[in-house]
This record gives sequence, structure tokens and C-alpha cells, in this order.
Amino acid sequence: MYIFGQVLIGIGTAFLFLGGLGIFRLPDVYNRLQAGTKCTTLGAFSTILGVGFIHPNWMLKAIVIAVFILLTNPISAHALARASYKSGVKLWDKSVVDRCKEFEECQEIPKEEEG
Amino acid sequence: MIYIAILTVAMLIAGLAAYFFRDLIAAVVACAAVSLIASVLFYLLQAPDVAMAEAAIGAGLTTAIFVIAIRKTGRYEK
Amino acid sequence: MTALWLLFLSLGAAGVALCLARAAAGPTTPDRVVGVDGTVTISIALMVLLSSFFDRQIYMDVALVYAVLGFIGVLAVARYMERGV
Amino acid sequence: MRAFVSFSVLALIVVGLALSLSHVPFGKDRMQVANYYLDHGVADTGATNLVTAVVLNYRALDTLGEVTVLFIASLGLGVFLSWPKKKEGTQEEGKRELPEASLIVRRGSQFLFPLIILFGGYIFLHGHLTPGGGFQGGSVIASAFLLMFLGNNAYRLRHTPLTVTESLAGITFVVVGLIGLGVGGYFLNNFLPKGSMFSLFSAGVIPILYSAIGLKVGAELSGIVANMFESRSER
Repeated sequence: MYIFGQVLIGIGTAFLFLGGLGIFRLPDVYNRLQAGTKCTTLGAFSTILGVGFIHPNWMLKAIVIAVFILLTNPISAHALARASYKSGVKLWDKSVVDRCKEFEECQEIPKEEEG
Repeated sequence: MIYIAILTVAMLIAGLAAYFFRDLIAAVVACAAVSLIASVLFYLLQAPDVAMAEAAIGAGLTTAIFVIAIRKTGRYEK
Repeated sequence: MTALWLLFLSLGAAGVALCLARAAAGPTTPDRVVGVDGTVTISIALMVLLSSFFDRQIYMDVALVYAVLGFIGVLAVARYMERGV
Repeated sequence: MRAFVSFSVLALIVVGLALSLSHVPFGKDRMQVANYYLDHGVADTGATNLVTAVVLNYRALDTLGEVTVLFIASLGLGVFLSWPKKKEGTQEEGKRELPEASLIVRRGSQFLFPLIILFGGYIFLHGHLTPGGGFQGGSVIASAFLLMFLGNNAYRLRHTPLTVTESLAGITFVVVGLIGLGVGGYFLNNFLPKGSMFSLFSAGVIPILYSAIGLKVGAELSGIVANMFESRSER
């Protein structure tokens, strides 16, 4: 159990470091958000569960922290991505696809047909 | 010990950034960073009560109240 | 054994340093917010790790407060930027 | 010029602090009062968390003062924000339609609201066992209301229950102190049995006092947040 917990903590801290690296190195806000949400959520989740495996008495509180991180992190990331898109932050030059723009164009086409 | 010194320097830099930013929203974000680092410092100095108070007030309430105040006045400092 | 713990803590601290560097350097305001948000999440994990290091269960409560409340500041700034507050 | 003046004032403060602090011996143990608290605190009060023992047993009167300061701040903000507007017409023009938050934020805030309230209650009920207490729990409860305001534009808070909660909590604090005065001879005396350590109902009156402080601080900060949000659309 102790070894398993340490392996989990190792994976988690590696992902935390990779998340920080992604936030620092990736080119625009949306890419950084992806690294900053997915990587750090997985890393924090794995680290906290690893600590819970090392000390089995702490498992309940560790699970509560992990569940709260899992609930709250996507909300803030979603709100931030939407807000930065609406406030006009440009995508990176080499971005291939812009689903939000495509969705708005799809919304516009039926109106023209009706009119 | 070295971590505490590094965190103190980072907190000083964040405070100076909050002073120098013309965009007040960026200054609010810098204030949030100052509060976060202060909480981590209290935690490292083994004062969990104070760290918890700093976390509970600095994480949500002050940021939101500053944001509403900026919304009512203006975003850019003249 | 202690060397392993130091390695873990240093990896996390390097992540915090990179996030803070992005928060300091970010060209736009959302970049800074992303940096601070990443710092919050990594700090939660590091606080739990340090409570295991100090062997005190009660220190996890601070991490719990940050896990519950850390996103409200980011949400406030985001709602400001989409003119919603 | 202004920057120069402010920096010189800052430099003066830094130099003065450094000069005055250079006489204090660093790292030596000069804290006799703190050592008394560390040695006798748990036996005297029954609270495992020594900060709580100091805040609510040895220095409980100061806590009453702190709560009063917070109440006056909340009162001042309420008076300032509900100041009568100058013209009726400009107020109507200043109001504009706020965009609604997205579905994820709305549902997420409604789902997280009871959990955060519950967590705040946990913090101030366990103030004598784990870190935390009335002020921290009250701030967490106010953050829950803040989250509802951020997520839902149509959300309004009725002020009457807040005021009633705040007044009842303040009255509870003073009445418990007066009962201590009647039973034991001094204000805020601990008249309940201390109980067994590490259990929820221990440390005498401390859980009651901390619950009162938590509810009072939560109601006051929620009132501040509600005042700020309700006056936001009038510029």
C-alpha cells in the first residue's frame, strides 16, 4: 500500500510539473487552459489519492478534497475560456479549427433560409 | 528554509506588480497571487488557522469585491 | 526515502514557479488568470503532500478550503470579462 | 514627483522598521505568556486547538470587540451604498441587460451552494478541534452566497433573515457571557463541563460561542456582498 501510494504521488507530481510547463510554454490562452486544467487536475487528484493510500486514516478527507477539485476546476476553466473568447482574445496563428465560430455560423444559416 | 525565502521574494514581486499595473483587473489578479503566496507561507510556518483565514477571505471575497468596484468605476488607471 | 520526498516537492515547486512566471509574463489578462489558477491547483496538491510530510492530518483543512473556494476568484474575473458581473 | 515622494516615504518606513527591529534578539524564546498558554491551555479550557482556546477563553472579550468592528464596517457599507440617487432618469439609462452566465456555471453554482454552506458549518462547529473557527466559517458561507450571485443574475437575497440571524447570534454571544458572569463571577466564564477531549461536545461554551460568531460573520459578509451586487447596475 505504501509503495502504491508513492507511485501515485510520483505520477501526480510529474503531471503537476508537466502542467506548469504547459502553462508556461504553450502559445495562446486556450492551449494554456487545456494544460492548466487537465494536467493539474489529474496531477492533484493522483497526488491526493496517493497521500490517502499512504495514511489510510486520512482517506475520507483526501477523497473529499479530490472530489471538490474535480467539481470546481472545470467550472472555472469553462468560464474563463468562454470569457476570453467573448472578450476577443485571438486564437493562435496556426490553430486549425474554431468550433465556436462554426457553431455561430450554423446558428445563422437557418435564419437566412427562413427569411 | 530556501523555499520560504523564494516565496517571500515572489510575494514582493507580485505586490510590486499590483502597484505598477495600469490595467486594474491585472492588479486584482496580482493581489490574488499575493494572498495565495501569503497563505502558503503561513502554512509553511505552521500556522494553519491564519492560513485558513487568509485562504477563505483572499480566495473569493476580496477578488470579487474588487471586481465589482472596478465594474462601477473604470478599468484603466489614468 | 527523504530524497524521494524532496524530489516530489521540488517537482511541484517547479510547477508553481513556471505558473507564476506565466502569471508575471502573460501578455493578456486571461493569461495571468490561467497562471494563478494553475498555481492554486498545484498548491492544493503540495499542501496535502506537505501535511503528509509533517505528519499532521489537521493541516489538510487548509487545502480543503482552497479546493472549495479557489475557483470563485477566477469565476469573478471571468464574469467581469464577459460583461456579466 | 509623486512616485518619488511615495518611494521616499516607503524607504523611511523600511529603514525605521529595520532599525527598531535590529535590537530584538532573533530566535530566542522571550514569550512567557505564550509558554503559559502552551503548557496549561488544553487543561484549562478543554479545547484541543490552542488558537481557539486563546481567542474564545483567555481573550474572549477582544473577540466581542472584533465582531463589533466587523458589524460597524458592514453597517457603514450598507449606509454608503443605499445613498439616495441624484436623478431618476440617469438611473434608468445606466441599467442595461446583463448577459446570463452559461449553463455549466449556473447549474454548477446551484449544485455547489449547499455543499459550501455545509462546509462552512463544519468549519465553525469543529473550531475547537481542527484549524478554523467562526471567522473562517463565516467567510466560507459568505463565499457560497457570492457564488450564487456570480452564477445567477436573477438571484436576490432577502435582507430580513440576514439581519435577524445576525442580531440573534450577537444576542447569544452576550447572553452566554452574562450567564458566565452570573455563575462564575466574571464575564464569559466557562460554565459548562469541559467534556472528553477530541469529541464534538467538549470545551464547554466554546462551540456555542463559535457557532454564534460564525453565523454573525457569515450574515454580515453576505450582507456586504448582497449590497455590492444589488448596486452594481447603477453607475
